[in-house]
Amino acid sequence: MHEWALADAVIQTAVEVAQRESLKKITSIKMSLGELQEIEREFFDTALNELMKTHGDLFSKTKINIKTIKTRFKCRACGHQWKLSDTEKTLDEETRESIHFIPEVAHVFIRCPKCKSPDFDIVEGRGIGIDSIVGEK
Amino acid sequence: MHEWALADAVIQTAVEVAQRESLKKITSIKMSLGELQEIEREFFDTALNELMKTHGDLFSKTKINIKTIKTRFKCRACGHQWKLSDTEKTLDEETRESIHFIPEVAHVFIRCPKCKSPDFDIVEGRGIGIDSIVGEK
Amino acid sequence: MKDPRLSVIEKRLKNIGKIIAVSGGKGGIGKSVTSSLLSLALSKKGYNVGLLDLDLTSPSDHVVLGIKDVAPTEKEGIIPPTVNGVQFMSVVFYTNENPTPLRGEEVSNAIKEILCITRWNNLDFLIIDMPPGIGDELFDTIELFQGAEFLLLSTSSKIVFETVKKLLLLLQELNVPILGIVENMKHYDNGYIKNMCKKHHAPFLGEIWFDKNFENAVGNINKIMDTQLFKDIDGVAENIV
Amino acid sequence: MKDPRLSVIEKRLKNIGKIIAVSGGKGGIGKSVTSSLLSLALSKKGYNVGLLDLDLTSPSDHVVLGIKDVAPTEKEGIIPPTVNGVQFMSVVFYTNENPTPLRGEEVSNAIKEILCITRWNNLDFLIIDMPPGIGDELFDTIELFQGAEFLLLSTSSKIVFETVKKLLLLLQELNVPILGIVENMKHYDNGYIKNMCKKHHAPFLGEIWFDKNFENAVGNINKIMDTQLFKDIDGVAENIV
Ligand SMILES: Nc1ncnc2c1ncn2[C@@H]1O[C@H](COP(=O)(O)OP(=O)(O)O)[C@@H](O)[C@H]1O
Ligand SMILES: Nc1ncnc2c1ncn2[C@@H]1O[C@H](COP(=O)(O)OP(=O)(O)O)[C@@H](O)[C@H]1O
Ligand SMILES: [Mg+2]
Ligand SMILES: [Mg+2]
Ligand SMILES: [Mg+2]
Ligand SMILES: [Mg+2]
Ligand code: NI
Ligand code: NI
Ligand SMILES: [Zn+2]
Ligand SMILES: [Zn+2]
Repeated sequence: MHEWALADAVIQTAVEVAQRESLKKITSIKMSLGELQEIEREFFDTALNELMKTHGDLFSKTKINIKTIKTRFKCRACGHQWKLSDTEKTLDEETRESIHFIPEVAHVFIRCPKCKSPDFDIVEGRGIGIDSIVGEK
Repeated sequence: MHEWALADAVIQTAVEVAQRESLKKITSIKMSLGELQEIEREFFDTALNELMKTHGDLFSKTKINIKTIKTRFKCRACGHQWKLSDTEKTLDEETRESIHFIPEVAHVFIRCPKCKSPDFDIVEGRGIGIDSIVGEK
Repeated sequence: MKDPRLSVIEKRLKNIGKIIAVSGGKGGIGKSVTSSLLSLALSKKGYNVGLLDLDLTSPSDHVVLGIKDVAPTEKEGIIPPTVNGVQFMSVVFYTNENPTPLRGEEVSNAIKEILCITRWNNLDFLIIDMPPGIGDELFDTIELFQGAEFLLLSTSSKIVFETVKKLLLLLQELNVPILGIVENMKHYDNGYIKNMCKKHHAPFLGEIWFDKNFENAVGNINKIMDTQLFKDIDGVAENIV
Repeated sequence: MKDPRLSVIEKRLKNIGKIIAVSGGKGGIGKSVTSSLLSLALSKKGYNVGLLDLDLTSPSDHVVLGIKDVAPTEKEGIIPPTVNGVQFMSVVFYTNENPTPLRGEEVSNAIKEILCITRWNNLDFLIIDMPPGIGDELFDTIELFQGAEFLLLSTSSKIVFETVKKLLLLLQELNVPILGIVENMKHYDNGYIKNMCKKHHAPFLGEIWFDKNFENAVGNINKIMDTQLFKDIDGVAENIV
């Protein structure tokens, strides 16, 4: 349910774009959700819809396009690259919940499958990214 | 004259590539030098040539291609981007010498021209980069 | 494209009166003890107080205050628990006391996430316990907590003040509001920090004596409030409100 | 493509016997004082010793040892000056005591540059003075100084040891060599750190009492060598050689 706060961030960003570019309507938001954060789509979508209603007509014809990005890690110690699904089985429910709130907590619980280092980059698929926000004047 | 240590790093990298890929000759090294570090080309070239001689035939027909990259900064506080030449006049000889040794020292002496923050990224043109090393078996 | 989290951070902080970043650039000068006890002291005076432990790789406030068996609740974000009258947020709720190895870039990312999702009560004061160093957390605090005022700690040692001074000079250069300097862990009165405050035009906010009995009170609120250390910090609180 | 600097770092360190990273995860536990005095103590015993201040945003070793008016010489890289028998390298030679604000990524870059260009003498020991935190410098030290052994400091305080413990657990998990733990700034003898060493299977390397006279000796080698603190650290040195 903390998905609401994240949806709020997206809508707030769109509102700022509208103000800066003097847009009357936001017609499209293209965004991506990183697999690592395991955002509940149902809660997230509901939150987006509720939040859009609080801005008059601005979002009355907004198309939101959300794609999911698989998570890729790269070890800084040995260079090995891997996917979340390669390490996922070792994570229990509570750990996944912690990563859900703060994805960087991954460094506490995930290790490079090759050299066991916690010193890796989350190359992609971390959290929320906005690809484009388009509107009309 | 500390250029020698940097040239050493380049040659050493080429030697490693040769070993890993079982190359008999290194035919080409393409690299770039960031403007920020102000590497003396004369010292650097001499060092490269001297160092190459210490590896038998490995570098007997190496073509080295060096391009210089202008330095670009981007402020993390306000987003402003600028070039080294925009701030350069404010740097005295001693400061430039310090940056020559450790380019990150730029954060001590350079500020964002727009918002005065030291919190900027050196987007490109920091120091030595290797673009490609090619050889034959 | 802009990080969407940055667009809501201001909104999340808008019901907060004064934000105080307890800092000093240096470690081991009592930032965590002071942040924790200052929050308590302000809360006892009747203010609504929040405490944010921003030392993500070595959070300590929960150890100082003996906070355990509580967790944030999830509601349109997360609502930090209120313990002993202080609303408390720390990464420790998600790391479970495990080592938390994070490079600066990840620290910075985690801070933005925390600020994006945390819903503070209406607060008179938010106390931020800063990590040592002049790096990611300092920049993020200056850039994300607009208007935060810095309370710097120093001990009476030259080695320590040399580092504190660097932070002070930097904050002054950047026109960041400086509440003042508190001298901590005093073993003797040599006037050094008071003089340095004059020299560098920074308010002297008070002094906290080294309290050898404090260690026995760590983790126990009732014992803490009986210590000389708490009384000294209460004196600092008086200078702030 | 690979960072070319990484290819020569091993070569630059190859004439060094033992590398000791003085650490603890926590600030203010005496890493800089211990690193500095340990270097001196080992040098007095006749060893060739180097000291590298890796706390780039708050370097302190030059303050402890009173090092000024010296600089590295430039010769096929840079050769750190030898002061009081110890070859000494610090970013302070290039920052001139100015505040040095660096995010972790830049710290990491600067460390690689320093290691790439610094030409050490043939050393029996290189002592690395680590910054606090479990971040960039720790990872870089583990990855770049292959074989470095960690000497962890802690005070007798639970707040401090909770952080030291996290670093200890992480190093043990990563199979990084641990020289042992030194208890510093002792005000009393409560056996806490000795017990923790047993519990966590780490060698106890010795103890250093809180020396209220040390502050007066800061920056003056002759005075330093007369302090109880130096004698205590000399005892630690005996346990290392
Ligand atoms: N005034 C004081 N009297 C006694 N001990 C103190 C005092 N201030 C801090 N300490 C102790 O010093 C150590 C470091 O304090 P801490 O708050 O963790 O510092 P920091 O957060 O700056 O690293 C802890 O063991 C703490 O209990
Ligand atoms: N055994 C000791 N006795 C007295 N003062 C000490 C002792 N060890 C450290 N100090 C003092 O404690 C402060 C912090 O020490 P420092 O070496 O800078 O810690 P760190 O490098 O871990 O941050 C300094 O003022 C130093 O002089
Ligand atoms: Mg969930
Ligand atoms: Mg030059
Ligand atoms: Mg602390
Ligand atoms: Mg130190
Ligand atoms: Ni949630
Ligand atoms: Ni040079
Ligand atoms: Zn790895
Ligand atoms: Zn700027």
